[in-house]
Amino acid sequence: MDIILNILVCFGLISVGLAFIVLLPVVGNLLVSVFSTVYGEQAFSRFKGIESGSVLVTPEAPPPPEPKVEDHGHQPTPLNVYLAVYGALLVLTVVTVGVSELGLIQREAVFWAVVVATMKGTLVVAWFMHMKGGPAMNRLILGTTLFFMLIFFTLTMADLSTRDTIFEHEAHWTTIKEAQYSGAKPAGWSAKGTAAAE
Amino acid sequence: MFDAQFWLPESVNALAGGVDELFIFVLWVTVISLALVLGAMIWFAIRYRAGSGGPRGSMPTHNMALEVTWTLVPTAILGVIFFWGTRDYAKMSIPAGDAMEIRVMGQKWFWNFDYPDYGVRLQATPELDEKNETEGKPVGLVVPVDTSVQLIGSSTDVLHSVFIPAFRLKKDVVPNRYTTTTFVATEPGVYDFFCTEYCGTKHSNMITKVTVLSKPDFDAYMEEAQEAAEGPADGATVFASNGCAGCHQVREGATGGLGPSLWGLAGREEALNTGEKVLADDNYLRESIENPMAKVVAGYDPIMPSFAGRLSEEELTALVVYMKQLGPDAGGAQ
Amino acid sequence: MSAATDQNQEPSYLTASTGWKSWLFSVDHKRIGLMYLVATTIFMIAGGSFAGIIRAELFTAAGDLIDADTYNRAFTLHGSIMVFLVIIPATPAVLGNFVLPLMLGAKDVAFPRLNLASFHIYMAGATLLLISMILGSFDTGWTFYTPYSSTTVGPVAWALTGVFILGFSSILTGLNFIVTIHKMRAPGMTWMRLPLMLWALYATSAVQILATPVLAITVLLLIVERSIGIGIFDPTLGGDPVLFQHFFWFYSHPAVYIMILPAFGIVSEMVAVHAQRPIFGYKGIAFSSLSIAIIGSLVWGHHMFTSGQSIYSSVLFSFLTFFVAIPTAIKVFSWVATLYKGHVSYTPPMMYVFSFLALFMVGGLTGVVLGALSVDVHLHDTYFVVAHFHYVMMGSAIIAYIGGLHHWWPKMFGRMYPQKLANVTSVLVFISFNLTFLPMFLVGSRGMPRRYYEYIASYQTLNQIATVGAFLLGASLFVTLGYLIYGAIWGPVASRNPWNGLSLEWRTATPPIEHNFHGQPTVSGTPYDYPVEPGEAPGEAVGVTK
Amino acid sequence: MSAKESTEERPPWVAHFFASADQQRSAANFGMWLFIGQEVLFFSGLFMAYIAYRWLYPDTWLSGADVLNKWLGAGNTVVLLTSSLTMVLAVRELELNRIKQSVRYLWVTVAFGFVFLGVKAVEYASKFELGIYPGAHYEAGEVEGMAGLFFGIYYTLTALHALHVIIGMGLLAWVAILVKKEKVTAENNSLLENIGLYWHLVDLVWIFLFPMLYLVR
Repeated sequence: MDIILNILVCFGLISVGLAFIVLLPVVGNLLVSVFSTVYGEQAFSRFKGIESGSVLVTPEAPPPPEPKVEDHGHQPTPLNVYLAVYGALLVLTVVTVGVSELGLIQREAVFWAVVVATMKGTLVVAWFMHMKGGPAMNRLILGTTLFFMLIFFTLTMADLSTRDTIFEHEAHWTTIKEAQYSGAKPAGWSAKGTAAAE
Repeated sequence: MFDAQFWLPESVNALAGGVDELFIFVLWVTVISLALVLGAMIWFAIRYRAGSGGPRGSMPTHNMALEVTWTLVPTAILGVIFFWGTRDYAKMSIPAGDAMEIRVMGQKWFWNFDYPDYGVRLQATPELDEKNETEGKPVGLVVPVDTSVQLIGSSTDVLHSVFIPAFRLKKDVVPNRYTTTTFVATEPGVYDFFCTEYCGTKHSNMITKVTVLSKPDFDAYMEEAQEAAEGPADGATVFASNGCAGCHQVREGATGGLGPSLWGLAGREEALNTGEKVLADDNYLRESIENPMAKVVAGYDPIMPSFAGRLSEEELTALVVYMKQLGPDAGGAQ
Repeated sequence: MSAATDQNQEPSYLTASTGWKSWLFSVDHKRIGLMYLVATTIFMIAGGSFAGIIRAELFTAAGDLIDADTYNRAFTLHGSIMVFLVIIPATPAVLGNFVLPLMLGAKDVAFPRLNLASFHIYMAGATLLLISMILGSFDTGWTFYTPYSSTTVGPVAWALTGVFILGFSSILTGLNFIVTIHKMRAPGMTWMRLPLMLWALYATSAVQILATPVLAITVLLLIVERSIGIGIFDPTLGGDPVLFQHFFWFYSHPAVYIMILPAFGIVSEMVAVHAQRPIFGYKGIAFSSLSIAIIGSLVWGHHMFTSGQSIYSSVLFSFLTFFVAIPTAIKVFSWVATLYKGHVSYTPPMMYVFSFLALFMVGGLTGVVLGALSVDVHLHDTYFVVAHFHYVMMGSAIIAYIGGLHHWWPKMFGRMYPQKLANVTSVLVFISFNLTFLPMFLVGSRGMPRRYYEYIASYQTLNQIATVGAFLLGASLFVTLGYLIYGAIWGPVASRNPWNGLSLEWRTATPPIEHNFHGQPTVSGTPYDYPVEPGEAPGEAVGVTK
Repeated sequence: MSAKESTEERPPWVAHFFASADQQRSAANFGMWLFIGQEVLFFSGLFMAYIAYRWLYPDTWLSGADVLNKWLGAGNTVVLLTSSLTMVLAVRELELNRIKQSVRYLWVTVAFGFVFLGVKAVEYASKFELGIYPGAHYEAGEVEGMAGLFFGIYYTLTALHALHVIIGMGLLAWVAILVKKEKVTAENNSLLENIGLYWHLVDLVWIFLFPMLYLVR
């Protein structure tokens, strides 16, 4: 029974998130119509662009033709900001090498390595790649890319990691393990120090 | 038109009860929604065609109640189909504790069935199936009726797939690990057994049968198979049961086939694709069986799988002896 | 070509400059669209002929027309050509390239040179695939499943490099479209006033950019696997073939949405224009395009239910698969609701909309059957699946693409094709399509596996009906091609706005001038503001101001 | 081209179909970020292979990581970080219209690229002597388990990254010449900015690649 139980627990999280994405059109409509009744017809005119038949009466002049013009005069970031970021990156590199020297057990080593690498990554992206001052759209692009990458990792690992939960022999390298017990060695397997000797 | 017999072969697997009902349920869902949607489409298209006098009035562009209903109703139906499918899938794929284990090994273009409880190996090459059929012996995978059977599949070279339509059962066999399916046959009889994962040239010939026998017949056949296993291995059956005939011709003057013809090979000079010539003596025959890539005959692709570790020493010598008899001077064994 | 000129005597883009150099190196998005049209049509004829060979072979139960190897090569090439060369570039590259800047009121796409580069990359990838055909072609199936694809003999590496390069062409097109839609909309065209064709192309481009790189890395790993043997997918070296299937389907399922989303865009456009009525549920259709793009990349596991994937992940993928069906249902219901109280005219594009709705309903709902776990175990890799994806890919994407061609043909060439003949042929295409693929549902559920060139005799009659239907379908498609070409060259000169559409592309001359608009058109309303009674002046929503 | 009159005088390098210089620059920047997103997903395939086989063969990954020379890897990280710095300074110098310094920084970045490739070559050479080849050709004995697979992923990941470094260096040299010839100026610097983004992406991939292959115990 616990198999079915923790399948359902795992779905709870995903389904709430996905339900919002799927019902976005309906939820969007609902919110807009509710709010527009409360705040008066024109409050959400920008969103409610479509009304059948009635030409949209926009109180102010038609939106300015030029898209929002970024300010011209943004002066390049000062030199010491870059040097500070560079210094931080070097320090973090030393930290990550140091952490690996501590000989933590595997799970923590992976965790700390990923944490430090992400910090270095955000530093480079925010300052060196001018994500900080740039348009919000860039953040959305990087966000969706990372979202898709995580989807790829998590769902594939969902398969790989749960293969032998029900049948022990469905684990990945069973045939290789069995071949190894019976003496025959699969092509790729190299026993320590002996392969070269043979 | 809308009953399971028309769409699906009769179901003989006790575990796959819900499959036919779910298939028919979704078939009805399809037919009803098709009727509704296409009916509405055709009716609107005719009633409101350009120039027709139909009453028009204001054209609604969105209607909250309608949009919410036609989002929630499909969600509900799909939820029902999902849970129904998952419940049946769990029932179909998790074997009972005491299930009888049969190891299915897929190989390029035929199947091997090992019965660890009886120490018997049945091979299902097209040649052996014909021989068994003519002799009235059960063909291919032999299973007892009304006993829970667990198939543990593995493959030796590429992906294959065990598909028995009558049992509603399908599972790929993968080279690097074992995959498991289970069934409980309810009706004695002979059912089709296909390979459904593309595996090369003879993918469509990699088919055999599943013979469901009553318990006493099954036990009798098992004893008979055990005696045959102890008897001296005779080269011809080893040749037939390991699928060699799938690629090599053995009759005089027969050409074609993916591998070179073996007629009159023993004692002859063979030209290799590296250009040199080699005498086809016992060592060459043995080596070509164990490690075919070492010496590839000119004009043939290097696709022969290696039989190292799969043929016992006794079977290997029997095979070499058999091949040496394939020639005009040695009386040509049959 | 007739020198249809604009009122202030500017030559149309067809006659602006002549000579093959001006075509091959032109950065005008309309010319690139036409070049894609010619290329995809030729490849469709090639892919279709392989389909003809397969169907002819399957006419009889015994494999007697061609031997197993040729058959395996025929279905592999049919699959690869149709997927990589025809249906993925078809709507986005041909209709998208031609129509997107016109609908946005822009002069050209954001990066025209990049647009031309992606066309030449597409041709380079196509030639590599054809070279692999000449070198004795490969027989791995369009899915290249390892370990068969990494161990078989044959020019697989050529084909894989071809697919690798084709991936880049589709990424660059997607990138171009997203930047154009974001940055180059006509003043006043807010996101809520974007025609639905552009919403669909926007969602398709997002999927192209986010899914195709994984195909590139998969194909690269397979090439390296075949050459150096790094063992990632090779079981003898410890690799896992099922991991390859995860890699491959992570791209290929979103690729299925790259194929169908533009078809949704075309149908939304054609339903509104030919019913002369504002689209029903604009926001519903627009956001469901985005939802499909997002959820489309969560569900690839339903291709691998029986492939040795763990039971957990099969249940998880089956659960996610049912989420994709909901936005699609919203779209279909909204289209049918758009016909309500409209002025439906039975023009050829509208006939294709009717057949699209019918075929897509069948295709979509058989997808639901395949999404349910227990039934998929029986139906996976049988002809039921073949029928399902042909209904969705051929029946919906290609039929909508042909409908889109009929819709924008007068704008492309300035001449109208014979409409009566077009109506008749569209019915013929619909009937022959059903004749070909309905028997496949039946033969598949009765257990006939996929990719068999020899099958047991009991399936023979149904396969014979399918073969007859297939050749009928081929013939009717040739008739369509014939009258479209005839119409483009000798047809009567088309008016500026034959279907009385309201979106910006109908404001240009027919065929449009080199840089589309004279002034910068502004938009102050939705492109679907049709009057209640036909004949009244359409809403002043769309005006071209200097 | 028909005369295109517009409010302010149009700089010559703005393409006819863009309404203004700002639109062209934001379009170029936006397009480049989409390309960066696509590159990230390209490398995500290899990281996926790394994670999958680390889950399946944990012991091989540990013994395999021992063989890799950690200090050369750390050296390479520092080299790439510095090259990122000089890249950013080059972009900054051009904005301040100091062409000479900007070109100097660009050639310094290219030099760092060569240093990186040099260190990579040293690493590969030391491995080839030990007989560590990818996949089936693996002969060296000292790593137990599926070593061929580990080194297969190692070589593919690092070689693909090195290829991207080479492409980056080619682009940098090309843009350095353009800046020198004033084709790329302070206003029209989106080309330099985009190449800068590409170089930072290459550095970003190495930042994640270094700890995963070399350090993780």
